[in-house]
Amino acid sequence: METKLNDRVPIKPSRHSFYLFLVILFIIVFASAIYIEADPYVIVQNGSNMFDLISRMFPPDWSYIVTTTPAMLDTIRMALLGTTMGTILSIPVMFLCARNMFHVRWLVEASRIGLNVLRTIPDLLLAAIFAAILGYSSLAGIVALSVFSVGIIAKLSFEAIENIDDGPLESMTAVGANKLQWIAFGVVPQIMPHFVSYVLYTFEINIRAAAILGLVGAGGIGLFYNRALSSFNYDQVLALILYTLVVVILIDLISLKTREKLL
Amino acid sequence: MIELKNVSKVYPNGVIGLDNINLTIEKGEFVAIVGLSGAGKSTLLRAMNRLIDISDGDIMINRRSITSASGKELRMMRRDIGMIFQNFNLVKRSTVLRNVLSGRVAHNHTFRTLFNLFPQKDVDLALQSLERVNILEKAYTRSSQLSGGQQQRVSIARALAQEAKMILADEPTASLDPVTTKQVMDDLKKINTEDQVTVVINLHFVDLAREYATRIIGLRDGKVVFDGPAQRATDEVFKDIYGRPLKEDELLGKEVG
Amino acid sequence: MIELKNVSKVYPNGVIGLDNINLTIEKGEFVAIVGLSGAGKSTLLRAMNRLIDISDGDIMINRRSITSASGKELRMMRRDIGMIFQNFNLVKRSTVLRNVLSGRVAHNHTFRTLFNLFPQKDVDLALQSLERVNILEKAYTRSSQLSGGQQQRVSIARALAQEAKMILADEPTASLDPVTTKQVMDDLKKINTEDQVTVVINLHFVDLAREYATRIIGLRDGKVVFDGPAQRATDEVFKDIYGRPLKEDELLGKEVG
Amino acid sequence: GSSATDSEVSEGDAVGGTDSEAYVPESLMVQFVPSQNAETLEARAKPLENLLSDELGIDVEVSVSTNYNTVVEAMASGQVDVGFLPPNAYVQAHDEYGAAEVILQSQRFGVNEDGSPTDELVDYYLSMFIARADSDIESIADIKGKTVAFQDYTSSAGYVWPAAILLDEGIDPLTDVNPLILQGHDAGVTAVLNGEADVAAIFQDARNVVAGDFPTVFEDTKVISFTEPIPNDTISVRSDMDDEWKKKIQQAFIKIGQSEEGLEIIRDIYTHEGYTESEDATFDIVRDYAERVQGE
Amino acid sequence: MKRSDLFKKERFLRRAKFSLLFIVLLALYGWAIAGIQFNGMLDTAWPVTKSIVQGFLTPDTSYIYNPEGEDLLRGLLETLAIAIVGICLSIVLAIPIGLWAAKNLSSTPLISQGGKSTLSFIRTLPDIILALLFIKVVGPGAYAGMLALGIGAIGMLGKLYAEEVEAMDPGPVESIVAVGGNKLEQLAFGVIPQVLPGFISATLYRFEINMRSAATLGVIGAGGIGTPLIFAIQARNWDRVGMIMIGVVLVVLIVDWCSSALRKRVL
Ligand SMILES: Nc1ncnc2c1ncn2[C@@H]1O[C@H](COP(=O)(O)OP(=O)(O)OP(=O)(O)O)[C@@H](O)[C@H]1O
Ligand SMILES: Nc1ncnc2c1ncn2[C@@H]1O[C@H](COP(=O)(O)OP(=O)(O)OP(=O)(O)O)[C@@H](O)[C@H]1O
Ligand SMILES: [Mg+2]
Ligand SMILES: [Mg+2]
Repeated sequence: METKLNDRVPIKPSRHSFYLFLVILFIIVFASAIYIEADPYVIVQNGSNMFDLISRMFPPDWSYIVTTTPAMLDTIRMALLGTTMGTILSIPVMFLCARNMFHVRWLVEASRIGLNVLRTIPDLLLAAIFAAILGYSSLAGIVALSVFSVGIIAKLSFEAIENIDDGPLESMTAVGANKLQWIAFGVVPQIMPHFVSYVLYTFEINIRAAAILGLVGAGGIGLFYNRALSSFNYDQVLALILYTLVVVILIDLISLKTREKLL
Repeated sequence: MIELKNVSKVYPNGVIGLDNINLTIEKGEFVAIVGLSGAGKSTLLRAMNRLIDISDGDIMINRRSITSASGKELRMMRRDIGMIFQNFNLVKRSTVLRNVLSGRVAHNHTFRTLFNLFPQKDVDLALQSLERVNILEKAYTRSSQLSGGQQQRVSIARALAQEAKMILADEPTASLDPVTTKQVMDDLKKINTEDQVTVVINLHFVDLAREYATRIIGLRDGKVVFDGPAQRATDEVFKDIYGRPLKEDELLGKEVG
Repeated sequence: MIELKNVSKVYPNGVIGLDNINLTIEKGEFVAIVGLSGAGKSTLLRAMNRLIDISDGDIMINRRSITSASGKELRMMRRDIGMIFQNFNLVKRSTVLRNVLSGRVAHNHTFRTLFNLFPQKDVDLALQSLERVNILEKAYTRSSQLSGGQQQRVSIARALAQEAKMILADEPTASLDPVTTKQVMDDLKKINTEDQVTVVINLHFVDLAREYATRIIGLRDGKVVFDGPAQRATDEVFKDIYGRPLKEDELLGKEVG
Repeated sequence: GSSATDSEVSEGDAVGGTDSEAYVPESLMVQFVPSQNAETLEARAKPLENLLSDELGIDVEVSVSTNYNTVVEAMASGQVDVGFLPPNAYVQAHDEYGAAEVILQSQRFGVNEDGSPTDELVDYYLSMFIARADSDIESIADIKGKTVAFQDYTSSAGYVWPAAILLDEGIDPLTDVNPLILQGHDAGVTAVLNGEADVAAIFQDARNVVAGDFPTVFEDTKVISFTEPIPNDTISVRSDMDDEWKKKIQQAFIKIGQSEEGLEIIRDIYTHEGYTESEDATFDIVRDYAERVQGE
Repeated sequence: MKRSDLFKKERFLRRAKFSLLFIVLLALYGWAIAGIQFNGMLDTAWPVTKSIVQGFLTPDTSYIYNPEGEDLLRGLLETLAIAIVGICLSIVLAIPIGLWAAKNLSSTPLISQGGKSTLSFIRTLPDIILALLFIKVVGPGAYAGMLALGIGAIGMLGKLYAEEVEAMDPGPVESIVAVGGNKLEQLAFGVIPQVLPGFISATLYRFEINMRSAATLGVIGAGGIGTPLIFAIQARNWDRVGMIMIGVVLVVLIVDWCSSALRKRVL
């Protein structure tokens, strides 16, 4: 009886290529580690050096929070506008980049390459361009943040779109919906939670990416980070880190509560 | 009228879903498709409104080939074909009402639908459809919070709200209790006879098939093994549709148990 | 033995799923639960192995309260309760075999299961279970590539492979053809009588319930409205279980129609 | 002689040494931060590595960083033995951490009014205020009430020295002018060119940096005033460095600056023209200025 | 009657909520926009844009290869190595923290909140602080850069992982619960197979960012292509900037194509 059962069991598909893949991956990683001379033992040996710096951060210089509050408000303001613009711009981009939305091969690939290039532009270069065009001002900062945001939101969202359940899409196809309706009814509800959290995440990054704002002279807390660092006042740095953390968590909390109440 | 000419479907993994099917279904017919699980019933239905592209052959809806249609033409053809899915295909995160209203999109301006500005008449229609399947009170509930049968009823309501000229129903009553089943089948029969809507339905219940259908098509391994009026589908015929595998299966069962 | 004492379940959105249920199901019984869609059948089943936490009351499995169990104890209780889900709950991206093997995890060392090192005996058991439901040939297919009925059969095979002392089946045959349905029900009956496995099954088919069950429980709006041996479940009784709502519904239907 | 040194080294290391014991390097870690007043730069470490290890006879590893916090911190934990530090960072590292001790300063040519180099080797540089050529600002006094592009407050050339000039004229750099804090001296020049700032405080002559983008920058802008000399970047060693090795390193750098081949390399890549010995007292002026500007 | 009442009440409630939100948002944006200064397009716009574009059109091809080393190819190779080891470090640490932070895997929201806060804190740490910490331990260079990158990435990866888990279908996990599987088994059989595609794309995304985190690494002199890029930008050496960016984009595209080809074939 046993043999008979085994006779009928379909042939198990070979996993060789998968194992080969794993081995190659491991070799690549290992070789890279050797190439950059990553020796775990060094960390064990010198790990305590870290605490020199950490101990210099304590106690945080709370008074710095007061000093930096206007800059923090500026940062929030610019991050808000930059994220908003980026969000709006990223919407068409993300649908163009997702392989399961428009089945026009060249358009999808071209959009993806475009998005890739956009995301490769370093902050410094963005700053150089926008400062030259719009001046060393908050506007340049906002525009730079928008471009930066498009890269993040569009990329994460189109990946989310590619992973959605296609059942609802099928039903929209079956009722004869056109592309926009198909997206609005089949895709949007499914990616909405993702999208919202990516937007919030980008907002958070934009608050932290204050450095970009500093580069275009738009002020913000980036300036204060640099100042505290370059005068080696690590207690001020810690105060700023904690301040940013609180602001970010607060914003998260507020938006969570609004979403819960409204949706 | 639905015509299938030499239709075959081979899935990318090599499984043969449909094997050279030739069929003509006239307007106003009530056709039941029966067959073992895995016989290709869903594949056949999904081929008819081109949710899957067939590998070979041609399918004509009202003398226009849906196989070669595209763009607006294809959309308009599909608008007139309602579909009830075996696995419901609801947007779980949306409310019941929005799921039903999504059946109306092709009847409205894109702009209105995007901003959820459906005309009152459509909203009424959607609510009526929900009432027909007895879940009006769940209109504003999230679809994920429904019981299995309730979800199935939402997907039926969506197809009803579509006011299509043709309905393809994939086991629409699988998760329903007898009372609701009867009601749904009566409803389908009513729109079939009163509005001359063609109904093609996959059914597992021989009784229901006999009771409601005017014509029964038997599938086995992707091939049509019976096609005739309901009266001619005797117990013998069903035995034939299900029969051969039945014996095999029983054999298998014995062997293992 | 399963005992429910004053069990109630209120969903977070306010819907009352179960309303003060008292039941005792003895070892070796074959109980069919019938009721309208939305009556609370799935809720009841899911409460029994504590997939949902009840709002009130207590549930005892073999005299131990599952309501207050936790950790290893709870896991061991669940290991002995097989469950067939209404919506299958398969991992679509995994192969059929892996889905079935997942029914064996609690019988094996965590370590082995994590690295997919199931003992040959478990693999054999899984393959046998697949054969029992006639889809052995799909063992290495991705579950997403199965037809509706095939998916349902995988979820049945998983429960069979679990070798539980008790099986809770939520409409296990909804998407199956009559042949396979009979086979699955026969199988359940067999393990029920031969191995004294208690079976609690949600069923929409009155015939099946009468044919296989030793006891029938009727639910309406989360309350038990009938509880007795299958012979006593006359047509009258079923009318009562489904009946009243039918009339109400029809009334509503008229108003709108 | 070199083998004797080697054995000393291993001995010293084997004992493990207390903090007071002098550090004798087995291999030298050098971190290089570009000069504040560099106009063009190459992020290349290998050439310096080769030159130094030829001179010193031990392995030398050079890394390049643009952030001097990393150099100071690495020196403080003994991860870097020799660091190129700008004056203000050196003072911080020396005074607050005791992490660095200056041994050398880099030398460069002075700069003419038109931005071209003089042929005099100096170990200092200047900072200056520029304005648009057509602006009516002629002297420091005219800057009052105008928008001034500064670098951040810790920058010697971009803030401290210029601010001191303003203070000398009785102008408070924070309240009597409208400060615009920028990152990069090139940004200062651009801000003047596009009219966003009336005046910019930049090193002499940062206009060369943007000359590629704005070929007419020297005609379009004018210099209002120069500051006093600012000491050039230091080459510092970690403070527990063995005295003998300090000397060795000092000599090695000086020799490189004097040899023809070495000079060519350090000129092309790091825009250095040579190295000269230096001592901590040279930087008192930095402390002095910091106090003046902060004290107000 | 009953039907339209239901509908009207629902609609009224929604409209009221949305108008309130609208007013609040209006105020918020009003405040934000009030802070913008706009000076019009500037004279410098054209020359700068022109020279940047020109630099990109005539990239500094001599930088591609230099026999002494310290060229584009070796810079990219080192960046790639840093990114690869960095991402492995992040994966190993981010998966447990990500699962910890997922709401639907923890018994009380308090537990997952702990994970979320941890991730949030890691994200708040500026790259430069992480870099300083590791430079003190392992000295400047690629190793420190890898560690800073790897640890810094946990914040983002863990968050993306947690979100992926939160969005999955609870059904399969339920089925493992029902057979008596413990937490690990629930993960292995119910969670991981479902979230694997999401995890992979999040990881690849972060890998790309690692490749591009030229700025982070460049500032601290961690090797790779970052330092030359920063120097080139600071010196406004646009043809070099153009060359480096072309190199980075190409590597990223190649990695992208390889990984999607492999994913299709292997998984
Ligand atoms: N997660 C949930 N949240 C809120 N309400 C729920 C949830 N699940 C089920 N309900 C509601 O509880 C009631 C009972 O549902 P249950 O799934 O037990 O019905 P059922 O008897 O199994 O029906 P069916 O035969 O349709 O599967 C229904 O009204 C349903 O809408
Ligand atoms: N996406 C797919 N990829 C590969 N094979 C598929 C796919 N969908 C279905 N199949 C296979 O095609 C065959 C026919 O499937 P189909 O869904 O048409 O069956 P069915 O008659 O609807 O069965 P059921 O009654 O169980 O729903 C089955 O063997 C199935 O495994
Ligand atoms: Mg089917
Ligand atoms: Mg149910």
